[in-house]
Amino acid sequence: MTSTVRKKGIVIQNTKLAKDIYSLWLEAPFIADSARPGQFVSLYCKDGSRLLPRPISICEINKEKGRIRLVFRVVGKGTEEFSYLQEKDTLDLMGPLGNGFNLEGKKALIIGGGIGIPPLLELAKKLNCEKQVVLGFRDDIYMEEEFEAFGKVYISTEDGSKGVKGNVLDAIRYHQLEADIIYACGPKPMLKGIKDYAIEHGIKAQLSLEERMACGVGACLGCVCQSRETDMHTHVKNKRICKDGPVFYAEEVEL
Amino acid sequence: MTSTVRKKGIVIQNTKLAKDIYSLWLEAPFIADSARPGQFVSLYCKDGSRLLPRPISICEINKEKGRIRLVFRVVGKGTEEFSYLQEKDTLDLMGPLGNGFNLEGKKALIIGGGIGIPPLLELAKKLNCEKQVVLGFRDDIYMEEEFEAFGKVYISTEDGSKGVKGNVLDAIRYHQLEADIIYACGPKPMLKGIKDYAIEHGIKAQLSLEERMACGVGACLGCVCQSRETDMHTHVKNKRICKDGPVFYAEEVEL
Amino acid sequence: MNTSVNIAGITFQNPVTTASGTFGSGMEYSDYVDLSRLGAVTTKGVASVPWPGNPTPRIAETHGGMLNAIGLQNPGVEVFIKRDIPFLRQFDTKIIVNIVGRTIEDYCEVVDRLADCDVDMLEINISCPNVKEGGIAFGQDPRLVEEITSKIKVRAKQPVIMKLSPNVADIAEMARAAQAGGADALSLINTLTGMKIDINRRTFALANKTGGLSGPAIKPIAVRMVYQVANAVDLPIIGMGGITTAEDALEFIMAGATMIAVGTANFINPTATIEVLEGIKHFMIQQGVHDIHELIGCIKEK
Amino acid sequence: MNTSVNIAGITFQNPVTTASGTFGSGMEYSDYVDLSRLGAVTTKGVASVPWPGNPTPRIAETHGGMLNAIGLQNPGVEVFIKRDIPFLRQFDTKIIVNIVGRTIEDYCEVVDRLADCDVDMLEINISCPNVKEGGIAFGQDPRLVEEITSKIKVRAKQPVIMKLSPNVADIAEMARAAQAGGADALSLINTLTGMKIDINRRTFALANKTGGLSGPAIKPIAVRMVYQVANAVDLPIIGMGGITTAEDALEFIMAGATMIAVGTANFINPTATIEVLEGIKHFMIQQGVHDIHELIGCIKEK
Ligand SMILES: Cc1cc2nc3c(=O)[nH]c(=O)nc-3n(C[C@H](O)[C@H](O)[C@H](O)COP(=O)(O)OP(=O)(O)OC[C@H]3O[C@@H](n4cnc5c(N)ncnc54)[C@H](O)[C@@H]3O)c2cc1C
Ligand SMILES: Cc1cc2nc3c(=O)[nH]c(=O)nc-3n(C[C@H](O)[C@H](O)[C@H](O)COP(=O)(O)OP(=O)(O)OC[C@H]3O[C@@H](n4cnc5c(N)ncnc54)[C@H](O)[C@@H]3O)c2cc1C
Ligand SMILES: Cc1cc2nc3c(=O)[nH]c(=O)nc-3n(C[C@H](O)[C@H](O)[C@H](O)COP(=O)(O)O)c2cc1C
Ligand SMILES: Cc1cc2nc3c(=O)[nH]c(=O)nc-3n(C[C@H](O)[C@H](O)[C@H](O)COP(=O)(O)O)c2cc1C
Ligand code: FES
Ligand code: FES
Repeated sequence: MTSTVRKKGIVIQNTKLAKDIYSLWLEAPFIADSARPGQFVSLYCKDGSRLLPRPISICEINKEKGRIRLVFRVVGKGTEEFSYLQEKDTLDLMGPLGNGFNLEGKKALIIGGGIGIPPLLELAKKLNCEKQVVLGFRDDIYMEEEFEAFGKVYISTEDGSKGVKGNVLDAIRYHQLEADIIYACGPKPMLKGIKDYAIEHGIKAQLSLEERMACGVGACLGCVCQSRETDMHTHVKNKRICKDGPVFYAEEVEL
Repeated sequence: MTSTVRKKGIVIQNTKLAKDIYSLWLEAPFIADSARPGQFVSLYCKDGSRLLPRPISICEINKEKGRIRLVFRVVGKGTEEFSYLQEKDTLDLMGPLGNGFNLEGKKALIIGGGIGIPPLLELAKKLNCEKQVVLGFRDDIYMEEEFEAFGKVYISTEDGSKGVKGNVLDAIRYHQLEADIIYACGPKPMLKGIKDYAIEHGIKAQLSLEERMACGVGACLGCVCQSRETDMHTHVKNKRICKDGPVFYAEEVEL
Repeated sequence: MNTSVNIAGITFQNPVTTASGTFGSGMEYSDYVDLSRLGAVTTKGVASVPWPGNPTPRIAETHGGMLNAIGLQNPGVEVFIKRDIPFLRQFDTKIIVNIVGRTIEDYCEVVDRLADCDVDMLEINISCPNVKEGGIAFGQDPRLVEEITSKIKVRAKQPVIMKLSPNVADIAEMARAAQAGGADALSLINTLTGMKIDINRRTFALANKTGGLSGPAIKPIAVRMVYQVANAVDLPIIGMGGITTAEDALEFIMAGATMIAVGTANFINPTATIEVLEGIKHFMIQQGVHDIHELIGCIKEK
Repeated sequence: MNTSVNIAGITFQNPVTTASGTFGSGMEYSDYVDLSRLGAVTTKGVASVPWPGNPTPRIAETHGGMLNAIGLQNPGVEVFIKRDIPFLRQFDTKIIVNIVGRTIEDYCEVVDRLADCDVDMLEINISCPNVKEGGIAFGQDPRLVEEITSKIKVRAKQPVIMKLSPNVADIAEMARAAQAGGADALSLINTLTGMKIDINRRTFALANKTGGLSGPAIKPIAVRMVYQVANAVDLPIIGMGGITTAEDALEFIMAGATMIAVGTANFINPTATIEVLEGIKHFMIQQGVHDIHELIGCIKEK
């Protein structure tokens, strides 16, 4: 039997980082125990009209205290509910789910876009090599300092209010950053750009994908992405993001 | 425009009176202002899977402080939700609804059965005549002292653990209580017994009825009871408990 | 910003009306809502004579919805004409009268009686699941839908909306039948037949055993049917089924509804109609939509 | 206390199974649930060859329910036989194989292929709303229901359950057709066709436009249909549609279901099946029910 059952976590702290962005520390030793960077959890809503669990990536893990940190953006009713959580409140969650990143390479480019940034923090912490961090924002900047502890941070903003004007690839090109491994999380167009960039430059890349989920454990086939080869489990050209991902090597998947 | 719109009340106090019985004081001046004994409010659940408002009678009114008291029994998910309410929590409610009791008579019998007891407290307080109170319980006794402030209290219990063994009518007969007006609230079989008793003894009786409700304001025709005569509004032999009641004269309705 | 819409020659100041049976004749909710702000008030189903309806319990709550088995209790068309029409005419809103019957003749009697009355449209309820005869029986057979529609159309002085039942395999077929019968507009959906069992008492929660399921729970079915009907016929559609917020209403409008009706949501929030209307306007401003017609059926085909 | 039930000669240790497509082949949930405790595992629909399913998004949440348009992605019957049957046979539970196809021949091919396999029952899905051909098209026409049932029955070596679609006007008619075709049992309901619109992007929430509505929202419809079918035919019924708790399951059993399946609830709570089973037993103890058969259809007629 797995330990990843639906269980109660306790809210340690819930703070607002930026407009609509919240940082939630939870006491959930059953998750913290075995969690790895790049994995995610399923958060359940209290309101019975919202049935499906919300997948949220793990941002930080504190194994000693049995705590995990989640950073999320309020985009709908579920995340709105989570934004109201207060110290000592409980909430149901399940995890850790998914595969997480493979820690590898000598010189890494860690690339995050928007709400794809938080999942990379624990990775930056755990990765034992030279690290460059590229963060792309639309406007509001957050978590920049937190990443600076682990490597040099380069910023891109769509409005040019900070760092390079444009997207993360513009920043990479502008700063002429080099690497033998890319770790990336963010919106699909960004990941597609990074995939092309990585292939062009012969750099290995691990990409963390997103899709609407129901079960979160690989049973419902709701969250598939197209794979280049026939998948061992599904026997079609489909992989389950919740179970076989969310992290894939760029060449495994069609974006 | 009415003042009985759906609005937020604030929990002042929520205490457990007996097994599954809770007493809830709410700050709700928009209700306290105009409420009369025998009226009720519609309480809304926070959980979006439970749509319909829960009708709960007003137990006490404090106009000065703008507060009302509700006493309810936990019988399902909605009342369970209310039992968790804590000081300072808010909850949506609408009221006052329904007609309430007509204050009349010289010597009154106030008869409550089970969770039909609390709605009679404000009546006992407001009624300006000789008052005798008969309370019927299954087992656990509650609110007895509160009624003693307004008249002599007679108890019946089904198991005979206190007062007269049996129901409220057994207590009335045992104590040979007389009256020119009866006010009663409780389960249907009790009300039916009281109706027969009142007719037999030529006593006027006001009965507070209960039915499943949707709108609570007389629009959906969900909550009707059979009336003896054709009703002025519905033009059939039906009255709406939420709007034309919940209090009816015994001879108006078929039980 | 234009929010007014036109159905069969009648202009409604905005696309928001009430779902029949959830708003009485408007009287009860006139304490909560300025009826003059609604596009129309659609009244509770009325028959040629008073109907007593079903025994209680008539209401049961379900997850995200409710069951009702009112059984079309109504005071009959005479009372309706004397009391409810004059009441509603005090307000600057259109009147849509929902009509029920046990036989085609029943329906026609009410239609005839209303011919000279000051009401704007008739909505023919051939989809009530809570009465033994009439109601839904007419709404599940395309030949009957066409027949009843054409017989009513011959006599009706006001435009006729046929209200369709969702308890069918192919809603488009029913819509086409109503169109063939000459309907001026369609409204959908009525309730889905459902049941709740009280397991402790081992009885039905409703005295009538079955009831009509309404509320947010059924919205996805309703949106799908509105979309299918909008793509099957050329008639204007009044969409309903679980509309609680402006966002819900906009789903129906984008799926192809010209007007929308707020039903069960009135019970949850007596000012729901106005909040839906305000929300639609807010959305239009935010998205730079100048005319509601830009939204109607805007995703009809990709 | 007896919780075991028998359907078409197969004995199930208890009436709880899984709804096809919500439990994979049991493998994923075997981490959460001891499969040996279930009456049966009903597996995801399997076709004669691998199916890739629909494009994403395949999932959308609705009020009290969800829409799915997986499109019957499956690895094909060969992989199923090699991998999933041996996996499930490790556990002390029965295996019900859900079968899909685009043509009657497709279904028959899978049935033939499974003839010599160690599975207990076949469940024929003629009610999937998410594929263009096959699926639901078979489930909405009584003549087709009878035809496909009888053609499958001729070849099947295991008892055959026909899984009915709720997207019909008269579920009892479909049940009678399946009975006429020789079905050994019926399961119902599959999902109701629904739609969700993303109003900000003015597109369908699902790539497939429509999807199947499941979850607590649809339970009242499912209970009603189980009740109607139980009163229309003599076949054992596997009831499903929104079952989340033991109380839900008991509604279906009292309405006439011999077994019940837990579907969408698995996504909300991976141990839902076991909690439903425990809850049923608890209810039986509390109410002094010695045999589950005392509850099956116990309110069939008042
Ligand atoms: C593996 C994975 C990791 C994620 N990690 C994070 C994270 O660390 N921080 C963060 O803010 N967000 C993250 N997301 C996105 C997050 O799951 C959604 O923003 C969230 O589910 C929205 O819920 P809602 O109720 O507020 O929105 P609603 O739109 O009301 O939700 C309705 C339904 O759609 C689903 N949904 C909506 N948006 C998304 C989306 N982008 N991806 C998947 N499902 C969605 C919801 O889960 C729900 O089932 C992640 C998504 C995935 C798949
Ligand atoms: C006019 C009136 C006054 C009432 N006053 C009180 C009071 O002062 N204290 C008190 O404890 N109870 C009172 N009740 C009963 C109270 O409304 C129900 O116990 C409560 O609604 C149960 O809600 P639930 O969610 O816990 O139960 P559930 O069974 O989960 O409720 C499901 C649905 O059934 C309805 N329902 C269930 N039981 C009843 C019932 N007995 N009467 C009407 N609707 C019901 C609920 O409102 C809800 O819509 C009153 C009822 C009426 C009609
Ligand atoms: C209590 C109640 C009474 C209803 N009465 C009628 C009626 O008289 N005539 C009719 O055509 N529809 C009637 N309906 C159906 C509604 O008009 C509407 O079609 C249905 O409830 C779906 O909309 P909703 O989910 O917004 O409520 C009634 C619905 C409810 C809940
Ligand atoms: C994601 C998903 C996939 C499904 N796949 C199948 C399937 O392959 N075959 C089938 O017969 N039913 C399938 N169904 C329908 C379920 O088995 C069940 O009939 C329906 O969901 C109603 O039950 P529920 O509300 O408990 O989920 C699927 C349902 C869901 C939600
Ligand atoms: S969410 Fe069910 S397979 Fe991924
Ligand atoms: S609850 Fe609607 S009329 Fe009384």
